Amino acid sequence: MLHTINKSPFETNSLETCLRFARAGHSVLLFEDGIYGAFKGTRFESLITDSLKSKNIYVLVPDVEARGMRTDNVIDGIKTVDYAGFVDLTVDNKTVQAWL
Amino acid sequence: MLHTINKSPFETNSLETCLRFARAGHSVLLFEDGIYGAFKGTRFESLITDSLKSKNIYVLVPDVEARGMRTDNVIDGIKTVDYAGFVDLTVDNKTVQAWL
Amino acid sequence: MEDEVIKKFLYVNRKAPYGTIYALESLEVVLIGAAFDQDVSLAFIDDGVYQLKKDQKTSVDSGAGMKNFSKTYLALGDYDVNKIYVDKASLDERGLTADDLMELVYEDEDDDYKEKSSISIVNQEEIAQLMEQQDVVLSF
Amino acid sequence: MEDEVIKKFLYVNRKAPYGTIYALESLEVVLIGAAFDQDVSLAFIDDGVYQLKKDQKTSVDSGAGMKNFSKTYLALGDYDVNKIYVDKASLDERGLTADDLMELVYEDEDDDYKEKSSISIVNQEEIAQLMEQQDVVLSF
Amino acid sequence: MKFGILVNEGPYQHQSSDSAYQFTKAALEKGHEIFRVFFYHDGVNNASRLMVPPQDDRNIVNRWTELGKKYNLDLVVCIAAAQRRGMLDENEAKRQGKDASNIAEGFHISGLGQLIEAGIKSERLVVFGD
Amino acid sequence: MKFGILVNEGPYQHQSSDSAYQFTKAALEKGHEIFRVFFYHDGVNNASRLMVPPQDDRNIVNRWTELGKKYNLDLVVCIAAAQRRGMLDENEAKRQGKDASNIAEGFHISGLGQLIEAGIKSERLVVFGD
Repeated sequence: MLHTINKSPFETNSLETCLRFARAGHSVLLFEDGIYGAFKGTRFESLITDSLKSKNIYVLVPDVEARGMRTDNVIDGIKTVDYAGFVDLTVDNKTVQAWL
Repeated sequence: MLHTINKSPFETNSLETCLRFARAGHSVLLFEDGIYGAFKGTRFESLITDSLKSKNIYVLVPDVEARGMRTDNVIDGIKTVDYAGFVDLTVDNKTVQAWL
Repeated sequence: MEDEVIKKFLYVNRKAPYGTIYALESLEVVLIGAAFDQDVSLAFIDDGVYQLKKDQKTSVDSGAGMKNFSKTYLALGDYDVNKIYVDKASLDERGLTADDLMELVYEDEDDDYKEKSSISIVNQEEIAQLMEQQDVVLSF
Repeated sequence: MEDEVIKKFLYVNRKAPYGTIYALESLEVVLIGAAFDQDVSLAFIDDGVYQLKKDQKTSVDSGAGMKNFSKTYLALGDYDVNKIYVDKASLDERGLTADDLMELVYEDEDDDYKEKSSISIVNQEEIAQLMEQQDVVLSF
Repeated sequence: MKFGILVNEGPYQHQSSDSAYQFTKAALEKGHEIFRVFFYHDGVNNASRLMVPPQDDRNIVNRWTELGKKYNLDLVVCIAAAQRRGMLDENEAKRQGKDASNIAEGFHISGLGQLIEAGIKSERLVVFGD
Repeated sequence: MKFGILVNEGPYQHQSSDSAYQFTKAALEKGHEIFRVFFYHDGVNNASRLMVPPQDDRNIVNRWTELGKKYNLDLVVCIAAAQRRGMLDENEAKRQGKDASNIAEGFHISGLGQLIEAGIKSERLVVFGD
């Protein structure tokens, strides 16, 4: 199952709620303002690091770059994808749930 | 100074940020989905109760009633207003700041 | 026959009513969708639980001046939409209990048309399982 | 003369760029407003601090496919918009420092046109005071 | 007292559009003056005369038009925000080579300077947004 | 693989509208099939042919129209959501007694059943919203 997050975790509770319901083995894609959850040194780093133990987390590179954030500052274990990779994720997972 | 909050504190950080910057003697109006911060028994009750020691907090009754919430369950110290009362608040305060 | 495909549809509602239109327009999808004989469930999480709050009072001509659409939830049972899951943790942090919600019921045709509650208040793990079983998840 | 009224305008920016248009359209107001000779300040709080992140890379034809409008912030100094306040706590919880922000500068005509930074990184109390001094607060 | 009103969200999707209307109406009924209502961002979509809401729902554009007529309101739609989103009056449609316009009676299109002016000339500016 | 796409937000205001486009384009370029793109809520505003974005910005409606033409896409605008918000095609405009329409070439207006059908007939339904 693929969960998508397009909101900043600093602004709304979407990421936190998503991670409360996502199960081990699930995948989570951070895109749009959701990418702000993907970086080292933020208030959400430990939440993400914990989640990486049981879940796959991805971040959309074009949205990272648009915002001037650095892919080399992404938390270790998060994988980077482009739009084609986003499409692949939706193919590889039977269901896609958007946490709006 | 009047601060207005139209977002649910459960969904976004607007109320928390507002209360971080609002100073003693200021007024805060909760309306639209912001009214959900006004009730007893919620996770935000103590934040509101603390804020009431130095600030005036108001809640817009039509928005409370639309949502089926009960004015008699509003936290003690919060004052209720209608749209006319909202207008009065903007008259009584030199500046109005919307925390969108 | 293609018409006979039955998929599991889950509607995930996480937004409060009235502040935005998502609750109302989501409900319009559910009602139309009911005609398609799919396996439909609704989940109410976070501020979505407020959609089911009873005693909503507003009309076009008074109060907030918005249409009161809450009675439509009461009709869901007649459309065979009777699997409504409410996240307990979301109720708890809002100081709400089952008593604060509208009574949504349906007649169970497999049990002599007894009237039963459509609402199940469930924990995180049950909702997580529910989500995992779906074919289509519509979020509003 | 009515034309000579000078009011204190504060633009409060709390939203990240690109996810929504508020950052871009707020900046358009600031630029137009600069022609009115008012006393203008900008505050960047919460995700608003991301608006000033340097190295934003996108174009209509590549990446996210959105126009890169970040260079417009660099022009603010030329429009005499040089009081830009950034909330330190917001930077801190995002793991950002002054070095992550664009260098916004202006030429100080009262000091031999020396180039100075427009950005002040300030604490909560300073922003609270700033807000209290305003005549008009525009939030986006 | 003299008010300026800024409306940042479109009709039906966000209550901001309703709240702005209810506030404006309440202020007028209390005898205050509305210097201008300025529609910005998706707020420009409140001005569409093509809206056909369900019979049992409020008609957001008509409500503004009627309030505008009753109190002679200055309802201004931001030109830059409107162009992006496909809100045009007849002149703009002609100028842009478009075959239709959709701005309702009582609204007019103008620049962002009108918002700044509302901030300067009004004693209070109240913002309704998301 | 066969995809359904749901677009819940309008042009320019929210990136959802852009993300939906970029995703759809990427899926098509990888050889996948798009069963339908369904525009709901403010998403219906993506279909306005009256948009005049700044020269240096993307043209959201044209981008959809061109992608639609190239891949013969079924771009469906929800009728109920569209009526509320003032999005009409010529037939609807006539039926509602309105003097103009604003839906662009390549889009067509239909009911919510088309969204459910997209859920049934597609192997994946991907939602872009706020």
